[in-house]
Amino acid sequence: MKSVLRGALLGAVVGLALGAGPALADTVKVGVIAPFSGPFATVGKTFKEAIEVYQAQNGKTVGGHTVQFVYKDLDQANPAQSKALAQELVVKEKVGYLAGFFFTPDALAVAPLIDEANIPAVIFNAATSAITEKSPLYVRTSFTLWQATVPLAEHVYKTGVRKVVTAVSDYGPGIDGETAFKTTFEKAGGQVVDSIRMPLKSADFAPFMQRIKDSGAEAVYAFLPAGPTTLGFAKAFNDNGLREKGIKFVGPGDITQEPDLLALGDAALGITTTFHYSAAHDSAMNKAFIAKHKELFGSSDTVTFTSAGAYDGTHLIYKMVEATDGKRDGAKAVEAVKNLAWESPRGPLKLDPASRHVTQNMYLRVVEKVDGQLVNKEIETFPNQPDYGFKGK
Amino acid sequence: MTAVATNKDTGKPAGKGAPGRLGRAVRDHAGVPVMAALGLLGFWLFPEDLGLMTRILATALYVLSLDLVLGYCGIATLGQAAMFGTGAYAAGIAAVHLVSDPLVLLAVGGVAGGLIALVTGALILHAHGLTLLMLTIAVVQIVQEVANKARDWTGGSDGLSGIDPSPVLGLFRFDLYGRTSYLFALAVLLVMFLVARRIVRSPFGLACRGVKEDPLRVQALGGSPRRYLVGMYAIAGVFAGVAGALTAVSTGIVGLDSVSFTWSAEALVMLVLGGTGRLYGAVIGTVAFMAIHHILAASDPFHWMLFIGLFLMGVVLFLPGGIASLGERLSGLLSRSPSRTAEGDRP
Amino acid sequence: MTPRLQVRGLSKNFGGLQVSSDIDMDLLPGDRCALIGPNGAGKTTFVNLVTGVIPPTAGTIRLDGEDITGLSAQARVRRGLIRSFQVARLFRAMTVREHLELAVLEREGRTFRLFASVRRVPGLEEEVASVLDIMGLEAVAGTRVGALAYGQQRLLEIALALAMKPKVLILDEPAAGVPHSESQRILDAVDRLPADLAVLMIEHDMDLVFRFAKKIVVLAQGRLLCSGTAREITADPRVREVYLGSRANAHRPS
Amino acid sequence: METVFGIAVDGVAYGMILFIISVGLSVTLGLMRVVNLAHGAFAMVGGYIASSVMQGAGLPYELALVAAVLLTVLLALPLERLLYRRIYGSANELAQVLLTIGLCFVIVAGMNYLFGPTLKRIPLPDYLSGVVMLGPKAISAHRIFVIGAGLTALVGLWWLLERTDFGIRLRAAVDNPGMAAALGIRTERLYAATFALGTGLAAFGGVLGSELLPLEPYYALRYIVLFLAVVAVGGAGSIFGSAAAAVALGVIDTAGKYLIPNFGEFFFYTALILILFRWPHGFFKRGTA
Repeated sequence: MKSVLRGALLGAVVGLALGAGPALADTVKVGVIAPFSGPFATVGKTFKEAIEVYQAQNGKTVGGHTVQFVYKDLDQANPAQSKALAQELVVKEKVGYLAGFFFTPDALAVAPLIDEANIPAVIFNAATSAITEKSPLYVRTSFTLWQATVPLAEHVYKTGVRKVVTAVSDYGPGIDGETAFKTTFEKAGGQVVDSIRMPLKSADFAPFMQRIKDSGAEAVYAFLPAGPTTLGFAKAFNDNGLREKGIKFVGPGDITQEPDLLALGDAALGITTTFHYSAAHDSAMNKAFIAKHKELFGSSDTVTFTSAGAYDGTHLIYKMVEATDGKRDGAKAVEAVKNLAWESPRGPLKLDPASRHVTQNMYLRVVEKVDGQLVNKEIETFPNQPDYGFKGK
Repeated sequence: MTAVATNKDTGKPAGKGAPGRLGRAVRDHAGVPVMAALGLLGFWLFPEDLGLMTRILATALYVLSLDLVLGYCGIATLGQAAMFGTGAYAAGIAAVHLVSDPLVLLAVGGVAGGLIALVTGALILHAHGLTLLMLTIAVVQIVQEVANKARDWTGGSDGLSGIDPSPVLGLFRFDLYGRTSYLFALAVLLVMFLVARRIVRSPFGLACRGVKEDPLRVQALGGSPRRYLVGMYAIAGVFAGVAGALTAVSTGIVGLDSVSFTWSAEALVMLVLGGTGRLYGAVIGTVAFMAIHHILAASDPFHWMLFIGLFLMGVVLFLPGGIASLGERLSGLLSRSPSRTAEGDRP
Repeated sequence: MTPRLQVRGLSKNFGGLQVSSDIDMDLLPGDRCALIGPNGAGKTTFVNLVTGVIPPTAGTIRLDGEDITGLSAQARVRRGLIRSFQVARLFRAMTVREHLELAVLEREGRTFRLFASVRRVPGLEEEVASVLDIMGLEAVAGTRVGALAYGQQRLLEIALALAMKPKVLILDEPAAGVPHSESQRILDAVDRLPADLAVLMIEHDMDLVFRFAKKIVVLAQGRLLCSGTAREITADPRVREVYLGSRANAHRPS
Repeated sequence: METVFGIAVDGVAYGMILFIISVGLSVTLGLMRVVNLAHGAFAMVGGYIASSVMQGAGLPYELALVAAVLLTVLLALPLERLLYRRIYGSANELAQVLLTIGLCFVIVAGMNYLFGPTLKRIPLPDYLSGVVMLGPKAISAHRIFVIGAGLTALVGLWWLLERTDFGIRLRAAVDNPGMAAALGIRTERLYAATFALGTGLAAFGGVLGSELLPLEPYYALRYIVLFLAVVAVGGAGSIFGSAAAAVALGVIDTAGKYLIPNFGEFFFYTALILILFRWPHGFFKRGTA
């Protein structure tokens, strides 16, 4: 009895803590679901900082409506929790937009919910092509593995490489990358001599390196989730003499994301990637973005592709709020932006009306040391790349 | 790995004419109605938090399943998510390809969870201690890898989506506000709780508690400890499977996280926080853990780990029976009946 | 009359060591027999061989005429060959009543009933009550064993054995660790065991042995030395030799 | 043949790294019967200390390694006094698991707060950062160094536990605490010393292994299953067992990943299950150090 009573008390406390905060008049709320704790906490941080930079540059109101962001922590891929959080945001916080989503399953989980509530979900990261097919209310400002990989594969072929081995982490995005590379490269006339899918939890990459070596490939296309695994892979690549053998190391740009470059150290030198954003991108808008970021947060070391996704996502949300005059009508909001083209820190962007995914420039980059600091140096641009992985309905 | 909790659900009233028999009987039978009342009160008080609260209820059922193995059999496992996830995926796959009735889906999940527990339990339950712990971990890792590889069926790391259950009993649609989900989950939890209580008070439950204390002695009584362990492991698998199916039905998606080592470990943490070997300890632990997580994560996610870490250490050092034992200690202090403290006391 | 327990030529070697050799023994219904011998005589090995904990090297064991030599320990228990433990092996967190319920349920093979309440198993409460009554444990029926006095734990050991309706009961030092003043209570309890039961008691305490046993078997160095009534045994020079030679050992608590 | 040689070299190298990090856990678990899930956290703390004294104070690698071991032990000893001492004994396993996992969470949160969530490096000195050719097989100099350090630790521990007064008293205290106390052995000190040994080994492994298991705040939780696997297979408390288990698991993992990379995880865990079926108490039972 007593213990049950305690439960009730606890419940009451929980309720009070949760129920506080009356809705402000004429405020459009945006619920952001992202990892703010756990191993991927930096992602949430980059989202939040980019949003704040955007608001500092463009004001917190649009068309007379205040845009307020509400953050919810989802530390790992956990679709059930994602759904529960989204439900809370919609029902309790009465948000007009959902945003964020680092992992694909977390984004997929809210599809039925946004359909029913008729609110748009702006995906800042989750990069599996198929997501936007699941609901007409998804809009995505990041990239897909297909988008980054197709130009890379074509480029690799052009440099004269004919034999490539793919090595990807054994999960959705990795398999997307593998398929995209294989399809494109073989269409161009090259040969993928071995496709290795590495368990996500691998700590030692030496055996994969041996396999890559034995395959006789001239280059390896690799994709792993950013963080310790990429670091381990890059180190193993050097330690096992693959670099000395002259094997090229290429992949989508996640593997050399800016926050990890410091730890990767010289092991990362010479890795060739294609990606939509580099903090070192040379444009006035990017410089302004970086400068503002430095001003607000003291450092811009963590600015990376997730920052760009959130920054442009915020832009889209502002546009949608403007178009619907702050009213809650997801279908109308998406309709209003689905042909939108705009300039972003990463370059020119345009939404593709069918996939509601950004068509954007892909940049070929090489990791180099500039002023003693490792950066992703852009050396070539592949303009206006669509999401090649979108199959449509 | 046993022996944290010393208080046991005795499963029957103490000796005839013992003082407080009436009080105990009242407490005995009031537990479930009180839980139901609190559940409904929550529904009425926090109509906007039903999504989270539904998750808490489903998780409570999952943690309850762990209590059946750990609290009543003394099996230390870090692989309970194998059963939860199997149930969730089985229900999810059935929902996508075969049926959509939520009750049928729960049954599918329960059967799947029970079967995997029966098979793996029969294989590994001869071991003890660290070896058993490692075996349970290995099982959950293998199940997760199977789920990851069978992308055509499970969606792999993208998760299994498209689960769209039909209205409960053909009457109540799963709505946006989560009202149906919540009440459905509450009803399932209460029914399963009653079933679990029935089982732990049955002859079988009594035998399992004997095995937990001393398997060799049970053997000397003519019993077969291994059969009890495997039996209870399979029953707990059914419970975990139903919990997984309930999560799948109420959220409409199943992810690889539901068969992870982490999810197994979290269940253990929640259970021990609440108190093992009591059943309702599992419910209390889950509610406390998830509610606190929600509050802290909303204010500052970085503090969550620090807090839960300190909380865990505090419980181990100062409240070895878990939160649930707090009530028992208080009632022990209030009514200092000497015989009571010695008996299996149920609050 | 068929002996309840018939042991013939029972032997056990550990490596080269002969720990039991060629032991014969008959227990008839109603027998009250004591097995004595100095430390290291092989009493524990003998009990373990008979109860099936370890397999014999040679010999046969029959229970009510049936050869049980090849059966597992559990199977022997289910046929009614029951032992109590020298050091109380009880479930500390369970009550006295629960112990007896479990014993009865095991005996009747009802433990796989998942949805029946222990309370409502027909006849269970009566049977448990009668065992409690015989052993004088009613007052502590609801007490957890961890909180029980040691002497009462020993009584519960015997009660458990009784609840299993044994044909042959082996009491392994039932009074070990119990103060001499209380051992009478244990003996009283043993006296109340069913008359047709064959009881074999392994005991060091000679007082207890003489009060209890009609027949005494002496074991020394793994061999049957002699057997007979209390008077015959005390008069036997071989026993005196074995015992007086190691008198100090015989009374050391084990 | 070259392939087999390659697998063997990589597997043994990986195994030795696993050994170095896990052996401390085997010592605390086997000799003190403490399931110390915070073992990885101590390894991580060692790594962070090495990283910060190298980059902050400019210490060379070797000194940073020593500093990391000493400082970690210094930080851990008060914890032994305040926390671990209350949970010694095998009756407390669940309490041990909970307390140490709680401690682990606190350390993770602390490291996250102090050093941030990004990866931290322990820069290698030049002589360790190159590649050495073993016949046709390239292997990093650092791994060879780690193998050497592992072998040194193996021999050193064997000597310490089997041949010194400390080892004899420790084993006596473990086998029969009451008797040891009666003989005037001060078990409390002995346990504190053993705990210090365990955490010191953890820190040692954390620093040396950081090339393979990179430092970040979740290190403490991420690899705990791996460490437990080594101890379970080796037999808790057995030094040679841990070494054999680590090398066996290293070779199995390497072979699995090389031969059937797409099913590497299955291979590893299935092998683990089979090994534990065959040797349910590990390769070596405790006692044979």
